[in-house]
Amino acid sequence: MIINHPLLGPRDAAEFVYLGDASLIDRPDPNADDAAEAFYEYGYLRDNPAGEHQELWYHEQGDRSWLVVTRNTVTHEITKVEIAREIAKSRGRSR
Amino acid sequence: MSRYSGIKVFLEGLTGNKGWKPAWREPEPKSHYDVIIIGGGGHGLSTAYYLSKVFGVRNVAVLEKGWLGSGNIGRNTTIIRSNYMLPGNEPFYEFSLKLWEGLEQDFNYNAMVSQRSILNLFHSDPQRDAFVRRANAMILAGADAELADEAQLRRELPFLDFDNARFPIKGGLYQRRGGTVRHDAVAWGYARGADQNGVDIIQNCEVTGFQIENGVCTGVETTKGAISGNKIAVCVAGSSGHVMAKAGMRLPIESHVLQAFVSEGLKPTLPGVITFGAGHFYVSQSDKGGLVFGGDIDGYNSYAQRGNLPVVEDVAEGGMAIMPMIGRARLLRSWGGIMDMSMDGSPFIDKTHIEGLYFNGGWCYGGFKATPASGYCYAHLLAKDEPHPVATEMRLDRFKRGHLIDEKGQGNQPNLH
Amino acid sequence: MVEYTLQLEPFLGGYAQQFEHVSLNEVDTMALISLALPNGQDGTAVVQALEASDVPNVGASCPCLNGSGTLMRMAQDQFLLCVEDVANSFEMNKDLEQKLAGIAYTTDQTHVWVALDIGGPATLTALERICPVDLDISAFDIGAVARTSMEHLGVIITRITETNFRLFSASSSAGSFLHALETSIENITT
Amino acid sequence: MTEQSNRLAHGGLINRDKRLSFKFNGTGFKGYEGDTLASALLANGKGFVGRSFKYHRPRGIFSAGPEEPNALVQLRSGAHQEPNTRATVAELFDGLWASSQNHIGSLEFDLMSVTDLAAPFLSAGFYYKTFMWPKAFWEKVYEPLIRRSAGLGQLSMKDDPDTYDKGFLHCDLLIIGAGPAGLAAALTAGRSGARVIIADEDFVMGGRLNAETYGINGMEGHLWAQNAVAELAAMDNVRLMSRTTVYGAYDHGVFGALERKTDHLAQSNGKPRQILWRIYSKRSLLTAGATERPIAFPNNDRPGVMLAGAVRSYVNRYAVAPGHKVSVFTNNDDGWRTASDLQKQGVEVVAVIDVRNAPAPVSLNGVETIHGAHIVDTAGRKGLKSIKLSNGKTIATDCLAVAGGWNPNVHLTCHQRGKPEWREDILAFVPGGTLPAGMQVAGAASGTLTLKAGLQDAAQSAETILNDLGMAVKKSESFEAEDEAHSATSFWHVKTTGKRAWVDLQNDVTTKDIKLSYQEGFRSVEHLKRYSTLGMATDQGKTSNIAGLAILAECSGKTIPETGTTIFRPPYTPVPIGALAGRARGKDFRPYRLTPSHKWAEANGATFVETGNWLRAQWFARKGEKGWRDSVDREVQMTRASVGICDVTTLGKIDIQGKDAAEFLNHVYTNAFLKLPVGKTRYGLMLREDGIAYDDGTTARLGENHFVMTTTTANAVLVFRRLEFARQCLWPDLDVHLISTTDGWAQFAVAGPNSRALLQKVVDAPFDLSSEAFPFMACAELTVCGGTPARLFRISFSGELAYQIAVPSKYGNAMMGVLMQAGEEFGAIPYGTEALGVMRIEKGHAAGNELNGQTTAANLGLGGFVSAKKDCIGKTLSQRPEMNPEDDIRLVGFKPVNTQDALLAGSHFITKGERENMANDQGWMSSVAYSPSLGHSIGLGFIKNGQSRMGEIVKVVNPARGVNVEAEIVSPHFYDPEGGLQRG
Repeated sequence: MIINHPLLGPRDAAEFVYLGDASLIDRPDPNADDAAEAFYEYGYLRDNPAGEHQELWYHEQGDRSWLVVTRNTVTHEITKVEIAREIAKSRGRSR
Repeated sequence: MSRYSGIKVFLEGLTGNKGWKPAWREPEPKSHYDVIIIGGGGHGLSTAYYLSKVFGVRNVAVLEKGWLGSGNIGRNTTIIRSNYMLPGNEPFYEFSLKLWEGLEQDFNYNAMVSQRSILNLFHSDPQRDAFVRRANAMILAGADAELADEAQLRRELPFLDFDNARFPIKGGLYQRRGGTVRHDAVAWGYARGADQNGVDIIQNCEVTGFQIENGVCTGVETTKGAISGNKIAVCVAGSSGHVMAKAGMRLPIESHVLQAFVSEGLKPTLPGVITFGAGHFYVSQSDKGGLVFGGDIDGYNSYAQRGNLPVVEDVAEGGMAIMPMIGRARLLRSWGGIMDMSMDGSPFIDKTHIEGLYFNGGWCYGGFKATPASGYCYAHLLAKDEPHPVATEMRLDRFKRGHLIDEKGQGNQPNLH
Repeated sequence: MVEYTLQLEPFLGGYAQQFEHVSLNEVDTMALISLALPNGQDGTAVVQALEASDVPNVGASCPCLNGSGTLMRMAQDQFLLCVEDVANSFEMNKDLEQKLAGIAYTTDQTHVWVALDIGGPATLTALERICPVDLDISAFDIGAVARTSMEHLGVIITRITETNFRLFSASSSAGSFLHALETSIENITT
Repeated sequence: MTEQSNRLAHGGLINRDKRLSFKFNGTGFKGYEGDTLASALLANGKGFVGRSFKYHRPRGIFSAGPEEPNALVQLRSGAHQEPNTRATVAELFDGLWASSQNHIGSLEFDLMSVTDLAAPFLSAGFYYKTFMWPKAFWEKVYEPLIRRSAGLGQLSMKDDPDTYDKGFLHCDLLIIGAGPAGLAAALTAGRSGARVIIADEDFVMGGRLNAETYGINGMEGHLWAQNAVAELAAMDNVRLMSRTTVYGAYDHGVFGALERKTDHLAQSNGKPRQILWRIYSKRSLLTAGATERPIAFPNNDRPGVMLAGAVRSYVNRYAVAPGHKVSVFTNNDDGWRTASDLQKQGVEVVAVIDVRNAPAPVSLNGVETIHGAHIVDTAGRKGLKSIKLSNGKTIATDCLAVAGGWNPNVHLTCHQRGKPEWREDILAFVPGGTLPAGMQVAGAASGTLTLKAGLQDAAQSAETILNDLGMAVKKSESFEAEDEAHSATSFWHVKTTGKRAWVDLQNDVTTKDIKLSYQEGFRSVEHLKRYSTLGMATDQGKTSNIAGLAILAECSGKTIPETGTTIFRPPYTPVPIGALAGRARGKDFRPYRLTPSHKWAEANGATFVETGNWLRAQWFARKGEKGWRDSVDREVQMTRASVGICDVTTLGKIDIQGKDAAEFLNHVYTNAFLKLPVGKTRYGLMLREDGIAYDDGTTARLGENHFVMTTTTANAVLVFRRLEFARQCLWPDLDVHLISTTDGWAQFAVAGPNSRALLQKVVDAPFDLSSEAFPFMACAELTVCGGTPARLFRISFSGELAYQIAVPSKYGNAMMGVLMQAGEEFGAIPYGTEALGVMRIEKGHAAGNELNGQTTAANLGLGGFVSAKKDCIGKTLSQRPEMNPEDDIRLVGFKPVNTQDALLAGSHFITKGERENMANDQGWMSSVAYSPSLGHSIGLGFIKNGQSRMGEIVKVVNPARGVNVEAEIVSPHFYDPEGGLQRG
């Protein structure tokens, strides 16, 4: 597979390490009342779609950036590659 | 119904093989069944077989989207073993191995169960310690395990790379009762047996939805119309995620592709199954002569039943590192199967929170060896509404409770199991 | 009074070899300082402080410090500064820490990497055996930088001239990296 | 037999000046440069070259390409032996050595051929119905028998003596197949300046042009190809790769290709035999041509029965007459071309039998032409002698050319599970709608089966691709050629009741087997394949699949497209495992990482051990020591008595800087780091987000915004990855930056009561090492040895007064020497990983065997390190009820009741008086050592309720090793439990 890195251009996916669903960005609030349930769902339940999937890849043999890749799990077609840090910020993550 | 035997093969041979009957019927679905099993792969068919044979439930349908046996039973590396470590797993797999041992006579089909042993090599002291722990767990659970040192392996497997290996072979863990089985024949044997017991195996019938009202599942929608059932048993490992999504459920499972490989046919080369865990490579030789081998999953979510080059190369590298005599054997065919990779590497055989809807899945890449016990235990659950004693831990809610069955210690990242 | 002194030992003993159409030499003169940009910094300040011409994109480099150094952009928030002064990298790092306070965090990387120069007419033919990055001049111009992996080793590759490249790889595996390069060269020569 | 008796006097693309000697089954023969083994064998009248898989029937050369089902040989000898090599693609070289395979006794008198007599009982799937009684006989009798008779060639069982290499190529356009279509496309794209790679499996480019008598642009086809190749070779932007099979189409335009570098040479001379290329293409054009298919008829498997196109190849390209009286059996016009080509070359053609009742498309002199008939039987066990026709006529012939039509080579279009589509006009599958991304297909591969149309199709495709890529097309001359006569009929097989008609020659699948499979319910094409083994041989059904499908379709009354097709999977043709592995074997399987003091250790008697990719000193043996235990015991004792030095560089080191670095550490460690003072080091524990203990180490604060973290050796890379995830994805606004410095610092543990005195001799004044100035857990940046920068940490893994000192790694080897020199007066010794391990077990520290990914902080006795006051990764999920059961396991120490007993890691614990079974399993022993300090074996292990069972005697069972002992549960801190020494 080829991941078209937004900063570096096309690179072999073998340079990257896969983590999983991009929802892993959305770590729950540990102080919320339902934290136990929220962390269980965050840690264990997955949409696992047969189709478009947003997922986290780490460019370990590259610029060390985490990317959010939108890829079809049936065709493997990649339609979007974004910098995960920016996605995280846009989803409201801060510090 | 006719039984298979050597004499029958002889008599049919004399008369031009005209008398052989279809191995199973091709029925149209009835409107209602006591149990509807979704998925005519190995586990679905064995569930139907044991439901009808052991538990007396015969008004059963198996709905298969494609051809029977087209699940992962049709594309795996055929290994059977019970070399697990944890209490939630080992008794189950040992039960399965015992069922394998009597399977062919039980369902009157030669599935070529061949207990030619499985060997797991180790290369360091910590690895050895973990294997000793595992060997002892196996023995405590009533299974067989045997530790071999380097000298013994040099005698038995002189073709392994003992003298020039990057990671020297220090020894191995044998399970002599492990081995291989002709995978397709398992599906056919179970299908024929279940069919003879009255089970309707309906091929080319895809489930498109569940009939769920007030938290009760009463039937399924299919490409051949609606079918109602008292109990709906999902058994579609690889596709669990998107099938259960039709029932509104999210699962602790990701679907991943595992590639497998077979070489051109060769005269007898390998005695049993050899596993080089440190190098991501395992191999056995089929009765036809092909080296059947594999390694790690590709590592990304996929439903595509095909993989990519890096893992092909990684597997071959492992093979050449451990047995450089296979360099001139040629890879004939590679393929990919979709694995239900669960969050702790262990499976589920459980009721769901929806009454009447049952789930069997999460087998990772270890489902083939589990086929008999999975079917037996699922049938037990379906017939009695309580788990079989060897499958009590395979629950969907175990992560919420914090009960992990994590053989590899990799945590909630499915692609690492 | 301390009676001992320590000498620098090049990781590959100062390796230098001329093959048919390819030369391969250890470079043991470089001080390497990593510069990480604090949040909110875009690199302009660093570039000014180091007298570089402009802010190179990720995957590119530019000369700096009046031509005595090269500034390679390794990541959005990270540069690698290469200067020919291996013996004083520690002091250089301390100086830069002062000089760049507030605009970059510095880390001495001099001893993390082994560096090798490969050059000559058959260079590309040798490198295509191990380098997954497209090194065609149309895709990887002079000054381009890429971090990638070769033979299971992380490698930074940068183009010096059309047929000359500098390669950096982890110093602990310097021997294996050299072996990989030598094998590539030997495999393509007659 | 005279030399090369079947070699024609003229013609062919062989070099008659270069005569080559070779041996087949021990007999010497001659051939020419440009021959394949198959053409050379045929030139010498050797038509019978192999035995079939199941019935051991005599088989001959059937094709002239990679689709060959029959002529499989073992090429070369000794460790170079290469089973199952297709003689039809094996390039002849001087000294070639080949033998036939799959027979017991000689090829001519194969003892296994008795199976042919038993054929009625060996129908499709017969083995699933028998061999079940008595049960034990399967593994002891039946299976070994089956395994011996199955398989084809034999591996030498010796290490492959050749080397392999790999590489990466990039292009705008990859053209797969250098036949007329491929060359036309390459010329178009090459002249327009695109970066083109054109690859072909053959050793001569040109494809069918070399085997046929077509002309292009007024030139003989093969000459046109030669010119095209010459023009392309002169272009810098075009890479020509002959002997290169593009075998697999992977995602996003990546292709796998195998280049054979030395297979056509007698010896590889130390250079890689083959190269596995990963080709990254922006676009690809499949111009892989088509493969001819046979017609099944009774006893159609005899040596001498060949594909018609192959007969043309042998006559035209190799100047070999495959027979002296050749007949042709065809269902289409193309078959007739064989007869005319043969006649042109002066080979006698005795008959053309066309199943159609149609006029002859070509006129032939002196040839019996029979229309509307077919073949009902053949004779000649080891070589065709005659054929019998449906009109009752018997014709004497020694070679039958069979023309059943052509199948486009769609294989690569299916590698991403694209389904081919049926085209009724050519009665063949063509590439389907979903092609691999970026791929187009042209020429015969796309179903454009005639020459002129194929050339134009290919050139047009190249233009489309160039336009797609935004490149200007440089128009040049068009390609002029004839469109040859072409037709197809759906005559797949001769219906037969009694005799066997082979569909899959290699796996011995006959039309009857297919019908029987259907009869038994194996009606899906996948069932048919798996039950009958159709198409599963080394040729993967290249010549048999379509006929099989057609017969299945007949059985079910469906059309062929309704019946479906099985899936083509990579590789297109088989690829040696050695090539797929490349260089990665033996010591080169994975890189070595060496510690900075490796050279010193080597010179000082170290034994090394692989820990991950690192090679570490395990112990340093001295003269007179009888075994490793002697060395390790001494290293422990001398360290504890005076001072020992160990290279601990392998620990992961991560430089962490930023205004929020401390806050970041608070997120990732269970314990608090916000208030760690500058100049201090703290132990830190990390959990995975699922609450399981993950890694531990010490982190030093060098400045307000600057920390240095250490990780375990095993987890260095993984922890870095997780930290980057936390930094970029979880807390993206924290100002914190990470960089690995593992390789940058040579780090040494200096441990033992004299460690301070030793270091005092090394550090530069005025650094004060006293406990007051530099207490336990202090850290500092300083200089040593007169100005070399260094870092010093007062931390202890051994439990002794101990330090870790780090210098830039290029000084590391020298530093080891300096430390030893400075320690000489104290009797300092170097110690290895074994002594390190013994001391950490004596001290009760958890390591990899305990931090195994299955244990919690509480299990490890580290529950106190999980701060109640703050969140951290893993905290919430670590609180799940069943991760904290009442009878939870706990890490404790074990001491053998009989101190002579050795404890063994991996043992399980059973409460005294209980039976030894899984239900009573109380836990396991994770680490053991002989403690020279205590004089007996000690162990660390996890046992239920360990913390409240101190003093209890338990059974330590190890049935796998046959050793059961008793041990007392004790504190894990065997050595200096109060920790006075390390603080001293």
